[in-house]
Amino acid sequence: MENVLEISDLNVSFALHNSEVHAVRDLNFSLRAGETLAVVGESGSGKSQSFLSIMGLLARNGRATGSAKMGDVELVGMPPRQLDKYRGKDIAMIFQDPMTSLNPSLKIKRQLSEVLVKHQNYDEKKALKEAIEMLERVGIPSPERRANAYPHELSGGMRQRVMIAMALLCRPKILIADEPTTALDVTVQAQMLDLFRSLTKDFGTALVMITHNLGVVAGVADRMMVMYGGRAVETGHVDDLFYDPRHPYTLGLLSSTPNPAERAKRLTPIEGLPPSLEHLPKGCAFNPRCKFRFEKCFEERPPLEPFGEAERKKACFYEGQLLAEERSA
Amino acid sequence: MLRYAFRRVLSALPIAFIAVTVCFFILRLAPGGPFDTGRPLPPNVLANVRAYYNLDQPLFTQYLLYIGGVLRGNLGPSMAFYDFNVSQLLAIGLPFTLTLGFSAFVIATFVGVLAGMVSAVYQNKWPDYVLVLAVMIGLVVPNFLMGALLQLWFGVYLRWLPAGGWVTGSITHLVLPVTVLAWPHAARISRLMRGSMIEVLGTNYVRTAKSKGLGSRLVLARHAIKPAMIPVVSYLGPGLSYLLTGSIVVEQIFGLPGIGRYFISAALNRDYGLVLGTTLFYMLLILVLNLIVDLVYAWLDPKVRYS
Amino acid sequence: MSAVEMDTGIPLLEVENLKKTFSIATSLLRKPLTLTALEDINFTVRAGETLGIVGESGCGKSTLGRCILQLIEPDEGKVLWLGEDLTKLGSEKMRKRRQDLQIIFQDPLASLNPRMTVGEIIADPLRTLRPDISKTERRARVLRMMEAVGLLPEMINRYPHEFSGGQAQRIGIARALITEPKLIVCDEPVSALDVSIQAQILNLLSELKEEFGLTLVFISHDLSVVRHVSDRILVLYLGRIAELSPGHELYTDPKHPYSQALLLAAPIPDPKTARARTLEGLKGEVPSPINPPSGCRFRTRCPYAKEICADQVPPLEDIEGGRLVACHRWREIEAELTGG
Amino acid sequence: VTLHMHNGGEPASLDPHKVSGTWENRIVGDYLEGLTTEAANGDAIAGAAESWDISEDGLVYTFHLRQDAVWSDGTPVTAHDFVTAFQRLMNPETAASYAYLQYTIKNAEAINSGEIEDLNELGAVALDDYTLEVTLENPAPFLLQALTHYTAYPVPSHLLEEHGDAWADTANIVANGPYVPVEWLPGSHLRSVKNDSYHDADNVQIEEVIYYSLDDLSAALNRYRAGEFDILTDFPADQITLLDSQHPGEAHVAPFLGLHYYVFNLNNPDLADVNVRKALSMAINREIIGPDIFGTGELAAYSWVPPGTANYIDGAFTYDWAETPYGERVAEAQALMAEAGFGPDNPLSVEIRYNTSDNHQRLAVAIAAMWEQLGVQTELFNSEVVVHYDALQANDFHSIGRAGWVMDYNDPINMLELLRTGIDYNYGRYDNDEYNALIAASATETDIDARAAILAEAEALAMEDYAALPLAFYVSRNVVSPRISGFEDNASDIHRTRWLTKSED
Amino acid sequence: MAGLTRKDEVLSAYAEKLATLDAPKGRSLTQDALRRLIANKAALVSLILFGLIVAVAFIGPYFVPWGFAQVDWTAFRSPPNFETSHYLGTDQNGRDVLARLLQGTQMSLLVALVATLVSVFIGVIYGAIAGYFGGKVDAVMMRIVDVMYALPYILFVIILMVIFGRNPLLLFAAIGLVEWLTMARIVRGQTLALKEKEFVEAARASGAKPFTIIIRHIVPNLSGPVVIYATLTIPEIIITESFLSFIGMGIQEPMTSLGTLISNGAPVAEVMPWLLVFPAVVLVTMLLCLSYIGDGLRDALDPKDR
Ligand SMILES: Nc1ncnc2c1ncn2[C@@H]1O[C@H](COP(=O)(O)OP(=O)(O)OP(=O)(O)O)[C@@H](O)[C@H]1O
Ligand SMILES: Nc1ncnc2c1ncn2[C@@H]1O[C@H](COP(=O)(O)OP(=O)(O)OP(=O)(O)O)[C@@H](O)[C@H]1O
Ligand SMILES: [Mg+2]
Ligand SMILES: [Mg+2]
Repeated sequence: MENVLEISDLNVSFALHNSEVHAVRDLNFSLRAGETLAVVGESGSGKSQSFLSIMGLLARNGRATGSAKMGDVELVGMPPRQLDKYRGKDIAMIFQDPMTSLNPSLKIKRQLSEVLVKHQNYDEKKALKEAIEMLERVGIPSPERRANAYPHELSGGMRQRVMIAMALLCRPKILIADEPTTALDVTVQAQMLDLFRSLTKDFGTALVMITHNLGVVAGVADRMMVMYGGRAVETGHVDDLFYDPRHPYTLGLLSSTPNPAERAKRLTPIEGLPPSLEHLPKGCAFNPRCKFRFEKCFEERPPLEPFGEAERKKACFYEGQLLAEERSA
Repeated sequence: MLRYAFRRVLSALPIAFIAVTVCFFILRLAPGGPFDTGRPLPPNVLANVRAYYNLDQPLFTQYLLYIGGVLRGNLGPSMAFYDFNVSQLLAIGLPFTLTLGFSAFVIATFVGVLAGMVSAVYQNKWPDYVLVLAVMIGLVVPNFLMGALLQLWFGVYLRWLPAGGWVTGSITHLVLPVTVLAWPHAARISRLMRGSMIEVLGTNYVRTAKSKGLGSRLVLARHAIKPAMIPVVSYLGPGLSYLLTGSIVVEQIFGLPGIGRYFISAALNRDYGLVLGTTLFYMLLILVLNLIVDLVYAWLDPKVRYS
Repeated sequence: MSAVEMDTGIPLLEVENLKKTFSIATSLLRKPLTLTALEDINFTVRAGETLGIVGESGCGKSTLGRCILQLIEPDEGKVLWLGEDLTKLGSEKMRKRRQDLQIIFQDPLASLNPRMTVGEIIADPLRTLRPDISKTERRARVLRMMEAVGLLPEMINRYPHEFSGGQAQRIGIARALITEPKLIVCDEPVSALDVSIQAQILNLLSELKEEFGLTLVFISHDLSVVRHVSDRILVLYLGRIAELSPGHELYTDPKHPYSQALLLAAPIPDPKTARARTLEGLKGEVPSPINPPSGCRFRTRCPYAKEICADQVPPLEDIEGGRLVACHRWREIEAELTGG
Repeated sequence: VTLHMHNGGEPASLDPHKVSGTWENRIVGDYLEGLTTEAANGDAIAGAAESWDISEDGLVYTFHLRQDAVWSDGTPVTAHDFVTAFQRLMNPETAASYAYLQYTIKNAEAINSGEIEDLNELGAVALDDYTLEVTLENPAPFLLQALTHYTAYPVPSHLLEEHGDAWADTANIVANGPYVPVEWLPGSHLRSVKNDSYHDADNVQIEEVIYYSLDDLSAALNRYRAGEFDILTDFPADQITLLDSQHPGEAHVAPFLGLHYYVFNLNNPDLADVNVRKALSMAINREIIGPDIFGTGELAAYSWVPPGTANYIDGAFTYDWAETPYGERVAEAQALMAEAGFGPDNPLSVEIRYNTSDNHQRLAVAIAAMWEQLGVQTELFNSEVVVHYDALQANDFHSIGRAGWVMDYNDPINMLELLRTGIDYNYGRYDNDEYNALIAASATETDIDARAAILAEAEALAMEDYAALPLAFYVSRNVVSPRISGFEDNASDIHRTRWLTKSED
Repeated sequence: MAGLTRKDEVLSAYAEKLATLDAPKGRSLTQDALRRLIANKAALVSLILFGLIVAVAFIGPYFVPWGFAQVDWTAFRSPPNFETSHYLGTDQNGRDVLARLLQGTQMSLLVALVATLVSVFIGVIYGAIAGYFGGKVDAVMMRIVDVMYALPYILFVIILMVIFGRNPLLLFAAIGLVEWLTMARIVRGQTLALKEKEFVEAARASGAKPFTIIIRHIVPNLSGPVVIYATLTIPEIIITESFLSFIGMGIQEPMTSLGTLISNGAPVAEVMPWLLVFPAVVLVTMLLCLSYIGDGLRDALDPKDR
């Protein structure tokens, strides 16, 4: 399948009063139509900012360099006026924080229908009808009534579903969902995931799912990208990463996940603190917390390189099968 | 909400009553009386005059007489204008004041909101600086000076516009006074608007709107204005009442027959009846405007609900 | 282990007949409607115990948390803290209790004052509740706390908006922990955290619990997390208790149909199992709390609903093993399930 | 032809018994005509009365009214209208604030203060429809002049009966003068149109007068310059140079019967010493007040009674040091101060209290600076006019108070009364029995010259006593467009519209 | 995690360790704001210009040959003249315009400072209390404001004068006392929205008293509108002062203020332009500077904005 999005050497940095935070470094990946890419990683590793930068939505003090091609269109550095032709239509985003991401002073229906009016040239009535249908699809009860509500009248979960509905209205080619289900209870979450799945299947939408919930990843994703300290440290098929993680951080994530099916007395978090983006350690950013580190890790930064087959990449000098090794240890 | 509005209107009456009462007694605290002028009256004449206006009665009787009159819809006589009573004076001036005030209000609000918005979008870039300058001139140049300069320039030197006076229905007579009146108001609005707009532009929901590719104009017009107007609106109520009543300088310079001048000159002349009448009128005006502002609030910020 | 002590633990917090309604004006012209957010809530939390609360979004979890802390006033009912009714306490006395009662808010960013640095935010409860602590010591504690929740000391001077969602959440956790409270209401404390930090925080909480008998009311959507931390779990549905059960039993043997549905839908962090699972999500709409269904509130979505469910509110029935279920038909359902 | 006249303040009323300002006089005097009226030069000439006889003792005046005179509604103007008017003026219930101006009429004061209740006791009686007899308390050589004042105007008794006080509403009003008010928009203007039934209507050229009320003099001047006004009745003094250069000959500055003066609070022990008062007076350089401080050339005042006052001796009094060079005067004043015991170690401190106005302020500032040469420490204290005169009348001020007096009628007594004991206007509480006796004596003296001599004696007495501190005489300030002719400068600054003509171009 | 409660020794040790480490020093909002204010070009220029005006106003009089009350009997209404060292001319009383301008600027700066502080202080506290407590408290407090609005403020000033006498400082305070109303309304409006925010709830949860919440949590978040509105109040105060002086209730001659100088100069703008132009330029520059500084300050106090 064709690549709908091609990211190369994406960097995002923020100016602080006397320094600079490099939030995303040298990000490279591609996204195919109909595919679901899960992005996981520690919080603050630059997941949200990578995609915000593609959408041209960085905070005032942020700056993005590199390239993000949607087909032939270069998104990075594109002036907002041009970007508006694509945003919302071809590439849409569901934001992390549904509480503040909806306009408190506009009715839901208005916030939904305007996308259609703008991008599909629908008239207000038709747009509204479509919007209400979409609300229904995301499982909002009595959508006509809800469409007339203001955001604060909805519960967190409903707001999140409204956000999802909003992003889906134009059937975008690329959908970036930043933790779309955190505010939902599992039954609704399951519905949403269903929705996402059918979306990728039916419309060939490429989905980027940023999440911390490995259960969700396991449920919907085809491929997965793990980020740490602003960089991608491992990518590959979900199964490969779940069953054969090759980066110690990925391993750490998997082993610290609680499982609903069993109750461990104690979870095993990764030791140590996440790195400061302002002062990344020399060499591999993960080295202070790594169980598998050796000298080289302190001197050189491991590049994200393909290994094995099946499109896997990792950024680690250690070559072993980590999961197996840990179990045996 | 209708019930709410109704309740507010009802509650306005006792408040207006309190205001008038306070005003009544404060007035008498101030030294000087309505007939102390440059040419003091002989005592027997003064006594006649005071008796004529019941000023020789005990203060409390005077108060009761006044309140009684007000309840019967009679705001009493003016002590400076014998041929008109207070109600007549207010009624005659009101149409002019309203025309002037509302024109200024509409124009100033429009210009101010627009300027503030543009300033915010171009925050700390040259359009911002230039707009701030253009708008602030109206505020930092005292209005009496602005009025005099405009009058001189457009009325005397260029003779484009009348230098003063009032001809009902004539737009040209309105231009200069409205400009003088509206400019500072626009300045204030634009300052408030700029500040709140900057804040709104940084919110997540504006980011959401941008992510929908709406284009900056639509983002501003539909998503940013309403929430950004909230702090501005709390200024609009007092602002409009200023415009309606604070037009003394403009009225004086341009010789307009509005009621703005009563608000200060009556107090200075100790024209008790007129001061009380204007206070009562102003009070009701403020209460109504505040009610409107509060209702507009509810529209701008749906979280604010009245019950 | 601690479970034994827990059973003997004194009731730290008792909630009796709690009811909370909100009045919401739907239109400027109509009479405001009444939304019943919580009704008939009864439970106790013993010292050192963790009570998990789950339920769909909007079912009143956060409201319950706020009521416990007297951040909003319940309409009816009591909240007893060590036998003392907090709802009757004067504001001055209540303020003293606040040192023992803390809350981690659901919305991490909104709960942080945008004009304060992280250091000030975390130090704030100390400043108000422990004015005796010196400035340097306060700072030391703040830094210590930041380390404990995985924030770097160098972040102490940053403002909330400079943090990612997860980082913001940790700030909130640090703020709640710094006064060393006895009870913390955790409203989705880890929803925005990556699993490794989440694990760290959960471990921190359970260590505090073990060492100092910290008691938690733990609200979350994430069933695996809830299972991990909770001793007992309260399942809420539309403002009413559906089931209250020790954690283990709920997961292995859910009685209430809603609990069952929840467990079925819980995502499993294993791609193969996840794919293999065909999700039979719940059907139907979540009813509005403004106009809840009569009788059993779950009946509109319940596959087992019968007439009785529409007529009568099911009582919270004590079935043995410290379990409470509010369902008319739980026995029949159990029979059906084991039978079929 | 429409005359656009800037008229200053807003008229309080059109009722002659209720008004008190010059701006009202301009309107009222254009629509009502008294027994006598003002000529273009301000002199009293026959008005509603065609002629009059004066009794020997000067106490009884018999006026013969015009038989053809009618109100603008056609009703004849009769002697009863005048009687009604005088009675109404004096009736305490009318509360006419200027009633005292006609107290010369027999029993007027007693009626006005309620001592006599029967209004018919008043010394104004209609002998028949067209003959009016006015009896006086004392001989008053200024009576014909005083009758031009609006307090002596007739009122239409038929309307008064019908409408009461509302007779003067523009809807009801009638005129016996050259113009009838037809429209009044408070805050903007009042419009009068020519009264065709006026007896001299044939000679009245201007058909419509608009009196604009506009307090702001600069704005008024601007509107004049914009061609919107034909006459300004006042202008900001500082603008005189501008007017002279851009509108040469249009500004009319003329002496005017009024005095700017300071009063000494004689209850202040420091000022009780006449030497101090003299020193303070001498140290003022009056020659710069008009040209430099006010800028409109007000005449320096070395006497109490303005020059040009009728029924008086011209130049009756002038300080003997008036011609002394200023430097010497200051030296002399310093010596006087020293004599009085004030010096660098014991400086005199005074406070000049004045009512707020640019000119008063500048004058106070300048005088403070002049007194500095005497080692006097001066504080300035200004307050709004209401508070100011309230304090002065109550003698509630520290040492020096600013005041001004514009004569109500052209006679020295009007000025000299101000220093009599027992009068509220005697702000400084000057109290000299000899002076009081002289004033009383003047009232019964029927011979004009003898009376003048008595009054001059009184003036000299008070001035040498330094009872108060005259500063400068008023000037009138008008600006008259070249299109207007017939405008004559006069000491009473009254210019009736009927004398004016306007050329249309 | 043991350190969590074994407080003292562990914590002191930790604090020491931190001291050696380069853990950042506490950064206060004010310091930070100042730094950012200076980074703003317009604000910086305005700050310098404004500082210059202030400095000249207060130091200048020592270098001017004429006193502000001194009359030069030889030069009435003189245009700027270097020979007589009336660099900006003289007024109708022969007083040096430069000297008066400096004195007037001082006075206006003082008025602006005192009255603005008074009005901001009262307005913010009053508005925040009304907004925070809401309900009946709010209704009563705002109705009081309404009543105050309606009463002619001139009366207040007159009565304050009667009570306190004529003292310039009290006069300024009196102006402040009548100018706080709109500030209170704006603050109250903002507070109504702010108090619903979760961080306020968080503060309550940590036991803060209402007043602490208002001071520590609400007021800082009001800084934007407050700063903006304060810069809007200043011109109003200066004009009110000149009006009061004009009607005799303000500053007494021979002292003066910028507003008074301008209102005296305005009518003679064509004949003696120097009487208007110089004070007007100073006032306008000063106020414009203040509004740019205000904007800069607003931006600087907004942590989100850098
Ligand atoms: N406006 C900003 N100024 C400075 N730093 C910022 C800004 N916005 C984000 N950052 C920093 O950029 C880094 C990346 O943030 P990002 O939001 O992408 O994290 P994330 O991976 O999405 O985390 P989470 O899972 O918690 O949402 C964080 O360390 C954050 O502190
Ligand atoms: N202040 C309020 N005014 C009106 N209704 C409210 C208010 N707060 C909460 N509600 C309503 O009460 C119900 C319970 O809300 P609550 O926030 O407790 O839900 P929740 O269980 O925490 O949901 P979520 O999981 O989405 O956070 C919801 O329907 C909500 O809309
Ligand atoms: Mg994120
Ligand atoms: Mg919640």
